[in-house]
Amino acid sequence: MSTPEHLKWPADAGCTAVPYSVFNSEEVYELEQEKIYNGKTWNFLAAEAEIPDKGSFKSTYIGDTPVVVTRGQDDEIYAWVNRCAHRGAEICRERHGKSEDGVYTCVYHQWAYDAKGDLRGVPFQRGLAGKGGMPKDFDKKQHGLRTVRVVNYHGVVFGTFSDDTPDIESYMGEDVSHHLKRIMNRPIEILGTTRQYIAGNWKFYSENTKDPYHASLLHLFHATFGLYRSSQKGESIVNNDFHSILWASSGSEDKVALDDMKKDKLRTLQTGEYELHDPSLLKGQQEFDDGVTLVILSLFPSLVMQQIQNTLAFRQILPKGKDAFELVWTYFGYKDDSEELRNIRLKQFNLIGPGGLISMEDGESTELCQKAIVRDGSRTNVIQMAGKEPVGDDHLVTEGLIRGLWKGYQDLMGF
Amino acid sequence: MSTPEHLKWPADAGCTAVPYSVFNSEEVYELEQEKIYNGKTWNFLAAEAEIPDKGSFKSTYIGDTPVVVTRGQDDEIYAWVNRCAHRGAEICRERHGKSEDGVYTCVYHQWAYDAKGDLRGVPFQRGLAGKGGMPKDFDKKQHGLRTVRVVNYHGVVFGTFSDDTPDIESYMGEDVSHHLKRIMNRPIEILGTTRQYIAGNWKFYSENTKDPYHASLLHLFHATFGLYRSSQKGESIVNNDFHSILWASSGSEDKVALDDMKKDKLRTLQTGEYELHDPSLLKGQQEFDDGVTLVILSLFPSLVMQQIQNTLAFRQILPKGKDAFELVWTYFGYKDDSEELRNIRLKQFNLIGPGGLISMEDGESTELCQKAIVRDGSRTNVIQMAGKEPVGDDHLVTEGLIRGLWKGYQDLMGF
Amino acid sequence: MSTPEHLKWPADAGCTAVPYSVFNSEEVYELEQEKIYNGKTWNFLAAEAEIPDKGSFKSTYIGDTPVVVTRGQDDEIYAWVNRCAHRGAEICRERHGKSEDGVYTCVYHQWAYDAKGDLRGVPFQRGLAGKGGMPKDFDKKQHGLRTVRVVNYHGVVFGTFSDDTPDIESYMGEDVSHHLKRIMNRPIEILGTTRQYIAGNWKFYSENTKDPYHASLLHLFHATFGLYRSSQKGESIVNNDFHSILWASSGSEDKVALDDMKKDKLRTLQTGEYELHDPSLLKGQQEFDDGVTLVILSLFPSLVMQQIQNTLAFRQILPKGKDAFELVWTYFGYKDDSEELRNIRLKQFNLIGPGGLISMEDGESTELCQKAIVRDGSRTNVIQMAGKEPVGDDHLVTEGLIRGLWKGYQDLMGF
Amino acid sequence: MPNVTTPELKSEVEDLLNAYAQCIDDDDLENWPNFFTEQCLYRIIPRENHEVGLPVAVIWCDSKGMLNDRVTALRHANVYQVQWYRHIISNPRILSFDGDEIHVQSNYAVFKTCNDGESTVYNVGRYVDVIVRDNGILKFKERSAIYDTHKITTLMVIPI
Amino acid sequence: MPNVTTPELKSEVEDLLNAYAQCIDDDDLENWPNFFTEQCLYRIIPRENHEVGLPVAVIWCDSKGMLNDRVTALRHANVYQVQWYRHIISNPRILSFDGDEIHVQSNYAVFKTCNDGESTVYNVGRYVDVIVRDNGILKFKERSAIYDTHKITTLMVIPI
Amino acid sequence: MPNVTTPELKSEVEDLLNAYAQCIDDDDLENWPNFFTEQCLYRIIPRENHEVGLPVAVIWCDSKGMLNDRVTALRHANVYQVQWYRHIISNPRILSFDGDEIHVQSNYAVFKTCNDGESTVYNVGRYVDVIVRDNGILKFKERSAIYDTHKITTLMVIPI
Ligand code: FES
Ligand code: FES
Ligand code: FES
Ligand SMILES: [Fe+3]
Ligand SMILES: [Fe+3]
Ligand SMILES: [Fe+3]
Repeated sequence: MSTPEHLKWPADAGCTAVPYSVFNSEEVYELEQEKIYNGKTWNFLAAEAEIPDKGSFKSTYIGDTPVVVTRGQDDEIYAWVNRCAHRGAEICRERHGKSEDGVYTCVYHQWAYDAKGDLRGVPFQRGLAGKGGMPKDFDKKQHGLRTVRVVNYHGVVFGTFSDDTPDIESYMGEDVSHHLKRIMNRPIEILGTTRQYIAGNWKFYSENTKDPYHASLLHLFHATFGLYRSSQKGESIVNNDFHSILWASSGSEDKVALDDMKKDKLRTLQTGEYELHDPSLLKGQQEFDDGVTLVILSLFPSLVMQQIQNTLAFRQILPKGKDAFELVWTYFGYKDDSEELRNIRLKQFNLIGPGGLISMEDGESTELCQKAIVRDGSRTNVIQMAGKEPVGDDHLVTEGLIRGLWKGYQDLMGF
Repeated sequence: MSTPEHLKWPADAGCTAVPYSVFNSEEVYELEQEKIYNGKTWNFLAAEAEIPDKGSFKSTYIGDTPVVVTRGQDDEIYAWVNRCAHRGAEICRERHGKSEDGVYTCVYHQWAYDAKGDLRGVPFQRGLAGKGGMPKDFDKKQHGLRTVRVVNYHGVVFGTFSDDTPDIESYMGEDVSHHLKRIMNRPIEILGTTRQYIAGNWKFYSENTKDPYHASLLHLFHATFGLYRSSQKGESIVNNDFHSILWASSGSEDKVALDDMKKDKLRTLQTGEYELHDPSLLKGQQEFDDGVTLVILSLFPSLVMQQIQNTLAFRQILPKGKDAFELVWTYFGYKDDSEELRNIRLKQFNLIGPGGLISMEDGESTELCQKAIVRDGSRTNVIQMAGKEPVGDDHLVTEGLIRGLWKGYQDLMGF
Repeated sequence: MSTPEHLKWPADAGCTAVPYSVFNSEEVYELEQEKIYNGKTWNFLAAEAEIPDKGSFKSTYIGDTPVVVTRGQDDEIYAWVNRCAHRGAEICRERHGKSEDGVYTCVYHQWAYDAKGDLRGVPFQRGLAGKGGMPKDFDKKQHGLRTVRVVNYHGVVFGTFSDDTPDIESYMGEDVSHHLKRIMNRPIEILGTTRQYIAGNWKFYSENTKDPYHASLLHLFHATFGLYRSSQKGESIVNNDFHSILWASSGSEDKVALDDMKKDKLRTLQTGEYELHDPSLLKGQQEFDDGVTLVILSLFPSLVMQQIQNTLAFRQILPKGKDAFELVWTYFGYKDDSEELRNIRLKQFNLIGPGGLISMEDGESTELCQKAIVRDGSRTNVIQMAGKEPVGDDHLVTEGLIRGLWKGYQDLMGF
Repeated sequence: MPNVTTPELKSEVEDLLNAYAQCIDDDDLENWPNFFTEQCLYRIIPRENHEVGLPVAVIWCDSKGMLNDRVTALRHANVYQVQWYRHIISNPRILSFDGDEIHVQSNYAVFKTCNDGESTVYNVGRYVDVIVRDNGILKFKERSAIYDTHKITTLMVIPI
Repeated sequence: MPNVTTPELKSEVEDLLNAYAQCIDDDDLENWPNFFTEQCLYRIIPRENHEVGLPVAVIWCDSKGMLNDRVTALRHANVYQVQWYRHIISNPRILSFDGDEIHVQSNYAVFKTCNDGESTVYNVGRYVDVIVRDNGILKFKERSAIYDTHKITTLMVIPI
Repeated sequence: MPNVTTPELKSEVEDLLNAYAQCIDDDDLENWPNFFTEQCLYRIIPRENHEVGLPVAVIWCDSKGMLNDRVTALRHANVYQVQWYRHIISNPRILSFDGDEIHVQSNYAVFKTCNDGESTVYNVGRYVDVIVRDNGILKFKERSAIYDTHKITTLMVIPI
């Protein structure tokens, strides 16, 4: 399916102006499922730690296509579309679990598959007492499940439907892979999951995770306690257009920048007015030598990895139609965490997730946008902070990463 | 409206492969309302016993068009679309009831109709004090309700919108009419109703009711207690492509077939492991001389009639969009049932309906399919058990009836 | 966007027959948002009394486009689309309130606007410590909010998106403006609000408010107590096709007309059978010298103003898709009401609103229609009471106002 | 304010609240007015009005007669689709008792089921009651249902 | 009928109703039959049948054995998606007590949560119970769940 | 474990649960921390984590100070749309009482109403509480809201 004319991008818009229709069109959504999620992209499936043993499996999605990721008896990781080759029933019906015998049986007629998705058993294939059964020319090999190409990159499992998707490292780019490896530097331990259902288009959230500009203005808790400020030392990095890294060091502070900020008289800075009754919340540990206290790694289209203070998490973006997406948070630490550090993480999780003191507003912001753009689909937003190029910068006062997102998006979508 | 090109069936698919888009397309759904429900099909409206007296009425649907079936003062049965000819309001607002005077008055402006759907009264037709009123040329005869062609076949009332639909007996075919008459052999008594709302395409349920293959594999309760097994004596019959009969005798058992079944090591057979604390549930009566203990009569598109042990029921299929349908169960016995037999039926209803120990999985299976086929609409399922022809067989190890369904469906839809 | 061929009106239908598809088509709904709500119509935004002070604001809609109406520091009234010019977030997040400093700040990146919708502040516009910031050529003047043309007509605030919409008085016409001024003859006091969400197309409600025919037949409470009857003295007036006035005097009664009514033996007249235990409900005051006790002013597309006995209210019609609308009731009295009169109003509000003894059926009637017209979109209703012309009359036994509605609708929509 | 009530009184109050709900849910509406004193005040008020001091109510009855008139109207005059309520009442609290008036507050959720058979959250909010003893029996002198659910679906005909 | 019961009995009845709900919501279904007497009647009945005198029930068990069979079936035979119930029980009323049988009525709302994590209003209605003392412990001799929610979503496998 | 509690204690526990809910629903959040002891544990935990032994909570406060900080944050720092909760609390059960700690469990349903006026089932689950007497007044030493509703709509800012 080629891109319909009436969906084409405004000629002059480039990557600094996005027509609102892109966030509110069923047609665009359908096209995204084909060109993005079914196309040349790597999608987050699971942390390897979520499927630790032979027979472990997890149900998830690529876009809105249900997919199961498994660990075979050969200890390899596989994935396939969660749809029986017989008459289309969902095969795996739990979120995660373990298949002791490594067999995945559809409940409807008990066709049985292995972890690879190959068809192993068809009840009554040869009939009963010579009656019925499948045709002689029926070949099980021709009736496996639709498989997904999988890679396990430093403990993070990705999948793609396309054979043309470049290898994972070239896909993500140098800085993104560096930061992924930085966080995944040793075995992790899954600490739990939460799920948020947000009534906004998934791309508003993609923008949000590439937007250092909002961080110091929307998240007042964040800003007030100096966990992050655009005036801090940090960087905004674009890799391959639509992937990005944001990092900052809360210690450092550029005084001049801070003064400039204060000039703006924003409701951002409430320092003094506002003190924690229980400061233990922010008593963290400096666990990385580079002194970086905040990293937002945004790997298009479905993964955000984060370090904020001592909190570590995967955020998986699952589109659920043009005006909703699910955000799945998977929180983790390291296998070798001291009990003290583990408790620090558990307490600091108050900062992130659906009730996160500094992250709850991100979901809110996507809903604010979705509500406001129901009409005027041909009008556009304005993405010009720090210029008009789809590039990063050595600071946090830019929308360059968002411009990168839209440049890459237009290419993929054939807009 | 003719069938759009992009909906056409895959050239080579025939009746052994169905593209998943057929279950998940608004366009197909709209087309079905026109070509199937508004076309040459007979649709279940009611059991005659539901409208026993002059003035009795019942509200139901043909497809998703609201229809009322009435019994007139002339004791004839009529049906019409439940939409006032004046400005379109719903006229009959109860599920069923009795109009003592045989008049059906729209609440909006009190236009009054009789059981036939003819317009009888228009308030202020001649105005008030010479003011207002309908034009001289207004002719009540021209403003009746849209009527439905009705037939009462052995106590089962069917309706069609098309004058070209063949008479009911040729429509259903020999075996279907035989089995309908077998069950409707004497006056029935309605025992109650339940309603299930299932988040799946209605055709998944049609497949399900023509599928002896699943019966012994999905319904473990069913199989375990030998109420039904594909290894039992029985038959699969196709009439006029999309109607069908499945029957089996629980007494009989083909030993060879049973052994073949056991070879398959299916989770189906738990005999021994599993015993009823209270066997009274299955202590039924042999009420038919032919020894047949299970009959599933599937009359496309909207009726399934069943005998399972001593349970008798109509199941009406009401589509509610591309991914949902309502299943209305109407349970009955015979007017001359002994109290004992009546109680047996009431107890055995534990086997069927929304909480039926052997039927609850059918709704579940349609939802499992609907969830799994949201994408890959051009891919197809595989319907080859017992060959590739749309025919029945002298056993229960076949998908021939489902192939018949799809052959007939393609003809009706112009695919 | 021009009107697609397949939506065109049946050639011969004129204004006496409306194809049901008009009430049940997404395409028509989208077209209405463009041609009606974004076109040459004045839409009710607020009573001036709802935004009494400098800085007062109210959030509402024009069609389904979110709009904010404000009172500036210059005491003028303004309105703009509630969507930030930066990246599209909703700016004003309360239903109503007061901005002390007259500034409206988007929470996402704190871009700040004034009551006019002009952009006043952009955080970090000049960057921080020389880093980042907006491009030199960024001009705040070019990035204000999308504004709405506003008029305050005798205390009622209207808005339009089109510069070509005629001035408010020519838009509404002589009689409508007369009756609006009659009710808004002195300062009003807002007494409260209620909201109804009705599962019907908004145009069914437009018809309803131009339909004296239903009033005496659907609303039995109404009729039984002679608050209103089609036999009463009254008038039906059309202004500019789709605006209308209905008025009646409950005192007066045309005996001949009443007798004619009785002849019809309608379930309408239950006088005698039915008496109030507490007559205080209907003990009102004659507050207008003209003796008129009922006025329904219907200003297409979004406002209905009413006087029923001593109840005064605005009803705002907000479409929410093809098959739902919200009806917002704003109840009021006059600033100089005696406490006694105020209490009479509060008690008589039992007659109107979502639980109104004589108004609750109006919402119900639109749902009855919506349920009944899901199919047969090319079939039409019949609008012939008192002839076939889109005109008013000196009585209340007509559908002429509804014919006016459809004549005007076809013109606007290009049908 | 301290709760100066006996367990017996508390139980009696709960019985009143429960019997009231059952009366409505069982469609025994002809009896509904009997839960009130002759002179009484029954109101269904949107919380959004209540919080800004606006007086408008959806239903406002200041006498038992008006309650009876509501019932007669919904039985004989009003037109609406078949619907059932199901009241869930939660955490009644006796806020004060001066020996005469008992001030009680409770939360409620009312589910509505129409012919389509779906039960929806129709109206949630809180009851604010003034209860007195009338010929030995506890009755409502005042009952205000202050509802959160501004969006009233279709209409409101049956009392909350 | 006057309520001739002691606060103690009332409290004991409430404990029974509450423990029953907790047992189901905690998925401790193997214990569920123990809330009934050996000879018992448990039914889940659509209100639309009940009101016109039609006998059909969705689940109809007239012995503790049948209750146990339901549990065995849902554990070992039936196929359905993972689902949790959450019972909210409201205003229990003791309608009569003849020293032997306690007749009790209460309202309930059951929310269902499946893998998608959304909690929906699955089934609302009322319990009509006959409770007796069995070896000192209150048990259900009869429990009828008469539900308003005709539209049963997907299926009904876990008892109400 | 047998219920060794007096009706008085039971009633006192119910009053605590009810007052807590009313405090939140009335938006009197500044008082909310006062329902807890100085050293306390308040958690909102997804049932899917709880059942597999994963510790993550949506909100995790192990001191009254942290509760106060939550309130300050939602009043002065956090950005979210206007929303009201309505708690329905059901079948509280005193599971044990050792003279010091009272272990209590109850079911809850919280409905959320935002500006659109629709009341939705926001969060259902159960409270697991440890209650102690603190200067004569019952307070929560521990309160865990274990919720079924994995799908949290938009965000969770107001405590459950
Ligand atoms: S659909 Fe999976 S085995 Fe038939
Ligand atoms: S719509 Fe039926 S009488 Fe007018
Ligand atoms: S979206 Fe409004 S300031 Fe950025
Ligand atoms: Fe953020
Ligand atoms: Fe089946
Ligand atoms: Fe009306």
